[in-house]
Amino acid sequence: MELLTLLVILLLSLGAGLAVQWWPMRRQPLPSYPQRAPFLGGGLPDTHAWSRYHVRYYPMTLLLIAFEMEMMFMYPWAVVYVEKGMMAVMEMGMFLAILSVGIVYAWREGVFHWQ
Amino acid sequence: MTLMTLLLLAAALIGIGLYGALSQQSFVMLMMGLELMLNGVMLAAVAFWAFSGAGTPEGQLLTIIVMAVMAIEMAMGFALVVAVFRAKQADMTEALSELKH
Amino acid sequence: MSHGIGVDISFFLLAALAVYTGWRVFCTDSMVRASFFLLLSFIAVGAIMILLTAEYLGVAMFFMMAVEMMVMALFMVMFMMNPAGLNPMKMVHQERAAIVAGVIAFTVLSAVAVFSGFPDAPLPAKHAPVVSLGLEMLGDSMLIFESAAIVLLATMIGVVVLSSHRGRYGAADVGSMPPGLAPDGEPAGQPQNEDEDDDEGGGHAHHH
Amino acid sequence: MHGEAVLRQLALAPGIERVDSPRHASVLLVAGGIPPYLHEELRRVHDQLPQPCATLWFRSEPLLGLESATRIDELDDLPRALIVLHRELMSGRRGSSPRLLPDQPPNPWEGLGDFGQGGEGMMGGTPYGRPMAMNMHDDIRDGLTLDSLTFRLGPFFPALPPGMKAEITLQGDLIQTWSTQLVPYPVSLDAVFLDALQRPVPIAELELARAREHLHRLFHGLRLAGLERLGRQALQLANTLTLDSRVDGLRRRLVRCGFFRLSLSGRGRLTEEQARKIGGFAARATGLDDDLRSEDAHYRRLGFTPVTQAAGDTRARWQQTLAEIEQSLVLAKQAVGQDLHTSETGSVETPHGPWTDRRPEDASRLLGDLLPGLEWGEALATIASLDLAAVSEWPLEAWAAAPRVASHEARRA
Amino acid sequence: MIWRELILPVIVVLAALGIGAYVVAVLDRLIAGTLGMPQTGSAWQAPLARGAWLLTQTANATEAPDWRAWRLAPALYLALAATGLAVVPWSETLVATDLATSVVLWGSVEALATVVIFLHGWSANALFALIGAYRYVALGLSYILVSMFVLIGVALPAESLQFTQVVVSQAELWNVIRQPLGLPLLLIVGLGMTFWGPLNLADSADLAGGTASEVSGPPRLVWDLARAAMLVAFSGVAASAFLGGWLGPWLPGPLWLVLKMLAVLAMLLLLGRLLPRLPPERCVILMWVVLLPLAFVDLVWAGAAAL
Repeated sequence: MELLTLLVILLLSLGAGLAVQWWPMRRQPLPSYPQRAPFLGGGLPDTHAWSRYHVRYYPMTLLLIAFEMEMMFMYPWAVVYVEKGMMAVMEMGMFLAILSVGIVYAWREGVFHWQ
Repeated sequence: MTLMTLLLLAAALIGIGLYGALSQQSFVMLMMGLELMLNGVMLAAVAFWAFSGAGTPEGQLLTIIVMAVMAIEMAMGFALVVAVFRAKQADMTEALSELKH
Repeated sequence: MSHGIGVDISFFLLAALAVYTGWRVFCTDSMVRASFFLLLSFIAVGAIMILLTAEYLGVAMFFMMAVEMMVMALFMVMFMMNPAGLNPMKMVHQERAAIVAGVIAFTVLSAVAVFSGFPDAPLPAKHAPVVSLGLEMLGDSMLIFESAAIVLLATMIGVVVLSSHRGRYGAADVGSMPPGLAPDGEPAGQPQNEDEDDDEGGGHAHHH
Repeated sequence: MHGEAVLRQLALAPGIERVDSPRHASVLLVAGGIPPYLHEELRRVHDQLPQPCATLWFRSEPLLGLESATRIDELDDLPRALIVLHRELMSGRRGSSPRLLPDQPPNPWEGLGDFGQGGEGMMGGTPYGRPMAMNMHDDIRDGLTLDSLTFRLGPFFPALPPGMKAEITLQGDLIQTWSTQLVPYPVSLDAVFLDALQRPVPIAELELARAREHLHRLFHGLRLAGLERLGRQALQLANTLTLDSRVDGLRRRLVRCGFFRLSLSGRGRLTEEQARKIGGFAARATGLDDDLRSEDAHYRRLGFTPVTQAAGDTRARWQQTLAEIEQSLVLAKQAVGQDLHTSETGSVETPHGPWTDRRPEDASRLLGDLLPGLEWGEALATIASLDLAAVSEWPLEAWAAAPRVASHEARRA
Repeated sequence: MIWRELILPVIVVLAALGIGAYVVAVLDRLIAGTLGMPQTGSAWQAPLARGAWLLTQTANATEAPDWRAWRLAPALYLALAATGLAVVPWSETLVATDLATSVVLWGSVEALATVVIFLHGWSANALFALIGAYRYVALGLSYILVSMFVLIGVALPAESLQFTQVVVSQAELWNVIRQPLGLPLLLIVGLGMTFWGPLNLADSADLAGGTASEVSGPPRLVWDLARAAMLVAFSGVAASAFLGGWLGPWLPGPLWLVLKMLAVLAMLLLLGRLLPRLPPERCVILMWVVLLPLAFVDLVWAGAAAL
């Protein structure tokens, strides 16, 4: 039932979002080409903006993929934490300590700076 | 929704993933194929857990480990792509074999 | 495991979505669309997991895959020519063989699914998957859990070494020599022409 | 300056919102005459407003094809006129402004390729009327050579000084090359600075005018940094500046909200040579203590020594600006007590640099050396912290010859 | 049964989303007025007039956008906001989606929001929208870790990943006191999720509006609406996680939640007006080097308090 409720909410809000756009726009013609040119304060671009975009923070994203895995382990851990007490503290402490080494290393290597 | 239909779905995902992994020229697309295969594997693992594992937690743990493998594969894969691109300005699988020369 | 007709209908819709989007990944021109189709496939599979009462895994699949596919999209755009598919293209090799392999894999696996008898041991009526997972992790599978940390740490360091151009000692590929990608191959991450790195101010010199 | 004065007037007017993109606007306001060589760009911006839209021409001749547009000449009527225009557009009493440019793709492309796309192969041709981005420049920071994007920005881009146009190449969000194609419009100074060249003027008046100029610049910088409220406070302070005004409150708020520590970076550092070329407060923020005021005997009697900063980056320039405002207020207060006038004529330290035998010149060509390697936001923050435009030979009040700016205003109830 | 479990929660969530978005707009104007920005007319009418204007304005297009993604992105962002609000419990029984892992579900809403915002900027095929999208991803991928640590912190005393349990666990003492670092960190995440004020990297002024720079008319209305709705959803989550959700004397539970949500909203909108925008590089470093260790500390604190 909860999932059904979620589904209904999801579909209704998505539908509303699309309908508010579609209803007033259904008879609008496509704007003219000059209007469709990207806004550059009166200037024009040479090329399409879609390109092999140089993502300046790419090492950070790779680090995140590896570090984020730890979340998968942490959520179940949080549920049994109080029940297990000190043992949970020790194990997760060790786990996080090992991973923090990676973050500190990455920070010292300047990974979070724009490359 | 039975174990059989779930496994058929998993098989379909693995099949498509295998096609992608074998046919794509680009590294990154190749990895997408691998991911899709692992997607099928995870689904199969959860299906077994639900229908013939009697709810033992190992089934879930297996899925988590597949997910971890996926994350590691992606991270290392992309790091390699960056390294190769820096050397060869290309991301084709063929570029790897050229590195020998 | 008993469930209503609603679950069955949702399962078939989600299964269709998972396969369709999985297939679209390899036949769309836009790399961003391809990544997000794959994300949709993952989300559909995650939703099926929730239907299977693996609530944690299903929901976790959403957030893990959202992040991973976001990064995937970034790298797809970075390294693919014509990333948005403005000019249609098809970049495949050995396609026929790949199709055959895919079909064979599907057939063999489905045959296994259809013809082998798996033990029928459904979930107990009252169970708490998240709690049991947590207890398992802190109990019997503790070693797996901790070794995952080590492996992830190794990944993090590997990723930084391989991908980062400049570390605190200057260019990462000047000070360290990553292993070759092929046996006897030249080290990965080594720029072809050395003058590219001249403006780095000789990172090597600071190495102590 | 003309357009800037309009912007400042509107910033304080209620019910008017200045937007950053014509897509968000309903009314395009053109303030001041636009020279013919910029008409094409103005038409482009005009056509980028989504319909229904209208134009308002303030002391300016409407473009060909827009004869029915509203034109006004009184600064005080401006907010009212904008609001009325927006209301008429919304209620449908006023039709939309017509499109000025022909409806053609930038390049012909229909159906050249096999699939109806713009060209041959993966990267060729002009799909949808534009070529694909190509790998043009080696990367300047790390070794990955990916595509670069070249475009021309301005002269009506809200975050650049008005009138400035540049050809820019970006790789990722890093600036690879920057070449200034059109320099910004010269700025007009308060008449007291021009008087000071002819005859002694009261130091108090001169210093208040200087503080006002700096506060106006601060307004633009703060708006760009997302501190609209503090920008407005700076502007209000400038409008009501008296001998007893204090900037402590403003400075405290700026420090507390983290403007210096969080928002600004230590980038955009000028070399000594560049600083000398720009002159004025930017040079003093780089550690040079050039200031014509120290050669004036009466300033010396007030104990004047130039304030300087060492760093020479964006942060130092804003700190210098604040310090100079404070110093000006102190000098003004002391001077009025002793009723001092300037002792030197023929040269004056304007807020934009020293004016001896020549006016402070345009320095926007320096950006080509200064900006490459900076991230986009850092580059714009650097430009906002500098003061690149030349000084006009006409004072602020001479409207007729004043420069101009176009800006788009959307009015919301 | 159907009424109590399906129709009522759906109505409550959607109404809260719609009214909440309107209240965000009004509140933002009131706060701006209090801070001395010029205002005319009634703050209550202005958002409606603006909405009407956006509905009459024509929608812009670019030369070759990814049409479907471009129109879908605002609607998806709205749907994510609705999903986020669906996990918020209004009282012990009135909650739309009371999954055993609703805290994780909120985490995935955060992660998916990054995807949707990126898609919005990418699909326009325009320079500034593209830069805005990429900038936002840098932020979105950085704040997610902080947010998850903080939310795991509130799950510790509750021994559950369910928001109802999280609220119940605060019966004696609210988490905002028990884990003092948590709420400030979560508020920063909230600013990031809705790219509001200091963390407005996606739609910033130096990019002429960033991902929204090429958008006008109805799509822009939906985008703004979704942003406000996301603020509402976030405030609901923050109020449940740290301010004791529906708990409180005298008044009925849902009313308490509304009051607490208003408090969180006012706090966020005020922060948005008072702080300068951060450069993207600074943002990433701040998140990883300052806020992530702080989130660690928060977790340790929460753990110590829970034992």
